[in-house]
Amino acid sequence: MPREDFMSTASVSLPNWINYALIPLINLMLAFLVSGVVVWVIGENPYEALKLMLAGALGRGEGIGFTLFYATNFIFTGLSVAVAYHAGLFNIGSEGQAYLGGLGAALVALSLDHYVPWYVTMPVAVCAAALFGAAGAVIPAWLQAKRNSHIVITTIMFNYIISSLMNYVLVHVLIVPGKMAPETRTFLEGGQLPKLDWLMAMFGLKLGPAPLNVSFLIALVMCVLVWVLIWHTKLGYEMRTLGISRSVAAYAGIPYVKIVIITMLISGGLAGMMALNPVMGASARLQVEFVSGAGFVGIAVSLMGRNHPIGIVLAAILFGVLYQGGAELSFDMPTITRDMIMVIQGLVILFAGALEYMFRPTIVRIYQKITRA
Amino acid sequence: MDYFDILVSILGSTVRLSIPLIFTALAGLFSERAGIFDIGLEGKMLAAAFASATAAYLTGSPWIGLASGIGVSLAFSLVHGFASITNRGNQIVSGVAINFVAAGLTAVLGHAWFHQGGRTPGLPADARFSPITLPGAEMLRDVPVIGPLYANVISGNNLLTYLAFLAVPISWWVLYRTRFGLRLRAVGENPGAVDTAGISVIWLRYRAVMVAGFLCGFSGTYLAIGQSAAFINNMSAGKGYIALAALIFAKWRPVPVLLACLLFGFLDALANFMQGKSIPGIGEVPVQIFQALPYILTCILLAGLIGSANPPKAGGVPYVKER
Amino acid sequence: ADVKPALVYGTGGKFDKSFNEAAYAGAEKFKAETGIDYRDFEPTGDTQGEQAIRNFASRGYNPVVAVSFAWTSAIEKVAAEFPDTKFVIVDAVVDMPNVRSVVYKEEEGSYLVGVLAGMASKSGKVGFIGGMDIPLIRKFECGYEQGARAVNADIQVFQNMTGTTGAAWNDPVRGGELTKNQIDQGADVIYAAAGATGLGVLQAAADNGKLSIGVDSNQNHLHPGSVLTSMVKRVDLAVYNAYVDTKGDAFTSGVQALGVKEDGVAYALDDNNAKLITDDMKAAVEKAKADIIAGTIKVHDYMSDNSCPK
Amino acid sequence: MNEMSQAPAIELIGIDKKFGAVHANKNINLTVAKGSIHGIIGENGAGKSTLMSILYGFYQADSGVIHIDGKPVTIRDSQSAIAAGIGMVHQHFMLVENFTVLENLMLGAEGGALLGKGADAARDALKKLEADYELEVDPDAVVEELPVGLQQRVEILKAMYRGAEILILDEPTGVLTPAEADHLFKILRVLRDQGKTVILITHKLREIMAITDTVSVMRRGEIVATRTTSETTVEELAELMVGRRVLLHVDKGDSNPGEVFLSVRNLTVKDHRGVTMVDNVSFDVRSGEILGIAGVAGNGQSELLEAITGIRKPTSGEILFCGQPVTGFDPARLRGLGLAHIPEDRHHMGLVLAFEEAENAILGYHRDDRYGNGVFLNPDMVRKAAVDEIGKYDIRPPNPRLKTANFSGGNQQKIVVAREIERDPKLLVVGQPTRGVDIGAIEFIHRRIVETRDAGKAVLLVSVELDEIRSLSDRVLVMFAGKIVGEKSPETGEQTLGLMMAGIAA
Ligand SMILES: Nc1ncnc2c1ncn2[C@@H]1O[C@H](COP(=O)(O)OP(=O)(O)OP(=O)(O)O)[C@@H](O)[C@H]1O
Ligand SMILES: Nc1ncnc2c1ncn2[C@@H]1O[C@H](COP(=O)(O)OP(=O)(O)OP(=O)(O)O)[C@@H](O)[C@H]1O
Ligand SMILES: [Mg+2]
Ligand SMILES: [Mg+2]
Repeated sequence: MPREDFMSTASVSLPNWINYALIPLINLMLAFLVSGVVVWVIGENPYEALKLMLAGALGRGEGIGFTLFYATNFIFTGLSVAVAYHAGLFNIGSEGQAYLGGLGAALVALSLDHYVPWYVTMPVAVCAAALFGAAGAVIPAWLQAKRNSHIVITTIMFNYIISSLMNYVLVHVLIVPGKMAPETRTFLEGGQLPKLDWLMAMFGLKLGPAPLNVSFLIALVMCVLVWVLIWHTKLGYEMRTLGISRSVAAYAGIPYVKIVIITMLISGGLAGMMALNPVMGASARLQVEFVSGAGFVGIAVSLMGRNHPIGIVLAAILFGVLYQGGAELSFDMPTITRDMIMVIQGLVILFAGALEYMFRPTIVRIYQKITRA
Repeated sequence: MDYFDILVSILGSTVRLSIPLIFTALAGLFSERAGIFDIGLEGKMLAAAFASATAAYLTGSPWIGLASGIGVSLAFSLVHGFASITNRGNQIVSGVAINFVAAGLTAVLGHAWFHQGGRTPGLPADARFSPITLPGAEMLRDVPVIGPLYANVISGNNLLTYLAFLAVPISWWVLYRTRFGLRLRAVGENPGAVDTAGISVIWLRYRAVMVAGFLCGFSGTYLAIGQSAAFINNMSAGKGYIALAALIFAKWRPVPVLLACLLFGFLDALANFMQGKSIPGIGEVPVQIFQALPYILTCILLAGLIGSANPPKAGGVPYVKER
Repeated sequence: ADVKPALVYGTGGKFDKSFNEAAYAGAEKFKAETGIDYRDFEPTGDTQGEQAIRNFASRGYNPVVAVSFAWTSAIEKVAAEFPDTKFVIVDAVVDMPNVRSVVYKEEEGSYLVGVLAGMASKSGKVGFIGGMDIPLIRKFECGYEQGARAVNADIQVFQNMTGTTGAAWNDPVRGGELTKNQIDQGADVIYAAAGATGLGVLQAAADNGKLSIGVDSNQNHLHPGSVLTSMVKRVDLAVYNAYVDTKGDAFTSGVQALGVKEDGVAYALDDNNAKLITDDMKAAVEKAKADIIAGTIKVHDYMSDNSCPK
Repeated sequence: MNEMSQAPAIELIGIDKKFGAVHANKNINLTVAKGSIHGIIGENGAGKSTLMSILYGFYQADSGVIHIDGKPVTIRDSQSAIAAGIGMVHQHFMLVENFTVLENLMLGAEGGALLGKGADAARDALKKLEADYELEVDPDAVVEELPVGLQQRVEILKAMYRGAEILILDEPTGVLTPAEADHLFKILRVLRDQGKTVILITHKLREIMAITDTVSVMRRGEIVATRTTSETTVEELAELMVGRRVLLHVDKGDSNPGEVFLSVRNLTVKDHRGVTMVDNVSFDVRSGEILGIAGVAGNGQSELLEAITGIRKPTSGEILFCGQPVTGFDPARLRGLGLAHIPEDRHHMGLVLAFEEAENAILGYHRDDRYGNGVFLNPDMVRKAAVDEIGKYDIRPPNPRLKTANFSGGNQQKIVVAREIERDPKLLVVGQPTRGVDIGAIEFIHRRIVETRDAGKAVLLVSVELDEIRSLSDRVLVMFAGKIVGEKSPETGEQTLGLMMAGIAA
């Protein structure tokens, strides 16, 4: 591709369906194509692998349940990344914030599960998870707002700091004496979020042991709230303005420090809520490293979903398919471990994020040819 | 065991643990000084570790291992270059992507090829860079103070260790005493100035990114076939980020980079040593504190509490002449 | 009866030359003897274990053997979902009618290698490097310390744990560094009970001309002449027995605690370390073994009271 | 003289360049004789910089041919331009700010892979150049610590050091005081007399008349005329530039100053480096008057405006708004009190180009209840409000949902002006109201500003265009090096004001 093309086409605007559907789709397909090559290199049939994966993720009620369970995680972290992104902040710390959120959820569950039913515990746990998640973001936010420290670096640093902290708390404080694994006791029913059997039953499917639970609905509610926040509130307007230009925001009297901190608190809070799903929904206890990369998947989800809640839900489901399908695939094709998901995830981030404009000039030229004709 | 022996032991450990940081932070130095942020150091190091261990295992030669490590790391840095220089993508996103691909790919390939849970098979001694005993180390060992220091800290390391320490003055010299270095520093500050001086910004930045890949090749190789005798899943374990922290700590200058890496290596060594021991008056210090310390220090630095860290001005911004 | 054997490893990977490889050997032995094939799965992370166990159960595999305490809660859950399937868990106890729990008296085996270490040490200092800091690993250490002290009351025992999370099983670099530390402090025999991290321990000991002690599988061959012995834990037996018992309709649930007496734990002696074990040492360790079997030596189990007598 | 030396130094044939939808250069033909100074004038955005950047290899023409000394050359990049003997001083300096003068000089002309020898050579060459052209500058000074005038010197030295036979200067005097500009012109004459060719881009017709031998006028990407300087007049050039007769005068009645709306007392402002940009400044603006602040760009006007509008915190001093102390108030609060602000740079401050027009129409006023209740923002209400302004200000195209980036510069400026004036403020603070705006829009905007005054508001106007200041203001303050150096009436001669702007007379 000649360099000149790149420049002269950059200012041409394209219709939404190309920008928000076609280009992401092409990028996604490319990511899958390269992943297919990897599968082929290790001596397996990519087509078979894809079939196994899709069947595993979408074939049965249980598979769909798992897919949506994973998607729930990614919706939360995707929203977390997206909210920050709208204000021009790149939050790589959703991973740590979610981890800390787990502590909030667990503390609530541990202290209430003896006394009250789940629906009393839940709202308190939602708040606690969000609060703890926000707490994980507050120092990077403050450093960015007041000291102008690069938030990308500080949030990465905080992933490690929080990980050490949680490690300490689990190993020395919350562990059940005599147990091997550093994890809390199992929550009683009052500290568990009920599964969504009824939802699956509505579609004639059986959830089985899949851990899809009420937090999926909380995630969807958060999507709506984020949409309202970003496009229908004055705060959202200020965030978006700041996200595009700090100097314009200063001119418009939008307080930088306040917006950065509020945005990061919201972002951290959303990440923290992610913990509800695995901690109170699935395993009913707080475990070491339970986030296991969902925070980072949030980056890919947010990029794929173009920072819009609808896009994020779709991208989260896509990654849910990858996670669940990948687990099934690695069971049936033992040479392909679940790490394959990480490869695909990386490629999606690469093509949909860093190389998002690679095909744009070509598409612009084709588009111009078609519209002229 | 007296305090001096403890110190010698910790210093020896410090040196060994700092080496990957030094190579990696220098890699970051070249890339970021040229205006290309490199979060992907971690991934490149990991990929290089896998490649070097695999090649050394297959050929039995540490040199072929090193060459493969460098080659694979270079390939990853070219991807980063293609995304962030040619396509002007977001450099952070590209780096994050590279970390994922490297972590996933090494595990998938390692598992598929060797069936050892993602590990590569252990390497025999002559497929690795083994410790070199410097002349006189044994003789001097009993000389007070300098003897143990020479024998246990300075001597007895592998070739890559000495290369890492050599790489620091070389980097300094390249950066401040050569044409390439002058241009590289310029392009990270004001690519327009470089462009109008008749120098290709793109090619210059590609070269910087390739130097970064080259150096990450060394750090990965050190991890897999210097320090240990195999590749292990995710063996870089965040060292790329620590190196990045060290780079910031050093304010993007070569000699301070060395000091920062040694500091972080020392913290790591101290954490190993202190584990399970108690300090008089304080009691047992949780290892987690030591583990978190480099990150906490970096945040404190970034908060401007110990001087300000100004990254290269054009860092992270793709060079665009025409809108 | 019908047997459709399945095996889920710990997260270290099948060929870890240690714990998981022992389990693999057991399954292979069953296959070689009966010609009945088995399916196995290597989870690379904690979340995968449960799914794999459930997958096996739901596809009619029986028995499903899960080695590693990491799958305790997974077995608890899945065994309840599939009451007709037999499950075996190694290294942990799950009290359910269709689960057999196999645990080992690691303190006894560790005692034996401790005796050897105490005698082999010239400096009077020996080391222990554990993986994840959990009671199970402290149990290894405690037995080892008792054995070493039995032959040398003044012996100094250094101990380090690699970490507090699952990653500690897979960190040979840190293992090597900790070994180097202990060597610098004067240790000349180092016992690793740390999964794949132990590979780094053995490597570092070999690089520095010191002795090491392997764990779980017989690791003597990894660095011949440098590995003093290995504390062999017969995970292979747990797997093998589970399959044979199911085949012969003799599967029993409940706890099986395998010690020296049951040949569940032992020290390894082969060509690779024959030169390192003197006749004196051999006599002493065989005596200790006989005493343990006879009950004249009672090795304290750390997990019985979470403490180790000094 | 033989045939060859008669060949023109530069010949551009059919140069054409598009930036996306913007046709920056349209089939340009231009010939510049060797050993002459050629001027290029034209309005903002006419394509002057683009054309010169093409000659310098910074941009690539879409089509066209370049001849140097009669021979066709292919200028692929700046390197081939330098090789062809072309040097350029860019409108925005191309210096590495944390490098020394010497390092900047050497960049791209290092004289070998190692720096040692080249550095010595450069130091010697610098000495010689300084002596030849009176261009003293400390080779070891760090560029960012030099004043702009000296930074420009470094740029010129860079070109000379590379052996430029053709020197292009893009608006070099915008950052200079008249005295510094005169010194520059002296150097340019020396260069010409040595047989070098100079191309000078400027907006200032006076400079064209003073120094050039020939001049070309650009308009909307085309060269509309080329003249011998001695045979043309300022009036003709101005008319050529904008395509019709220019009204150098704004119709306005006498001012009717009332009570003091804005009072600035001993205001001092430092920038982020701690350099004092506004130095103990005091003045009042009354209702019903336009106070103009004249000055060369970079003398503290921007910082003054930012302090008054709350964007920047002053270091000391006091600001009173209708008698109420408002020092350190944030912009939102000041807006609430009735202060409107048309910023100097609409892209840097006034507009979010990625937003819809309607969203920009409420920027800064978005918390107003008119646009939604409480915390919410109602897009319908926002658009309705925008449609009103679009009609009143004839903003084209009249589509409130169009992305602001897709409006032309003049219309973008109208969006800002409409937003600020239509809020019915007490005080209107205006910076560079007509930068990059065509003459029609200029008249429109000027009329609105005068109407605002006539409605009894106070207006504070900052502009670097002396003509604009003189035709709009009722009183003129001149700013130099952060200080107010004097107050004059707008009828004061250009000469006098110019000297004050240079800090020479008061
Ligand atoms: N890099 C670029 N990318 C896209 N468009 C550009 C670029 N540079 C200039 N333009 C556009 O090209 C046109 C001509 O710009 P140019 O800078 O050449 O004008 P100019 O005559 O130098 O104006 P000024 O007097 O303001 O410097 C303008 O419409 C401008 O917006
Ligand atoms: N930076 C830009 N990005 C996108 N489109 C642009 C840009 N600059 C100009 N355009 C498009 O090019 C068209 C012409 O713009 P330009 O600024 O040259 O107009 P103009 O003729 O100078 O008008 P005006 O006199 O109002 O400034 C505009 O309508 C706009 O859509
Ligand atoms: Mg220009
Ligand atoms: Mg215009």
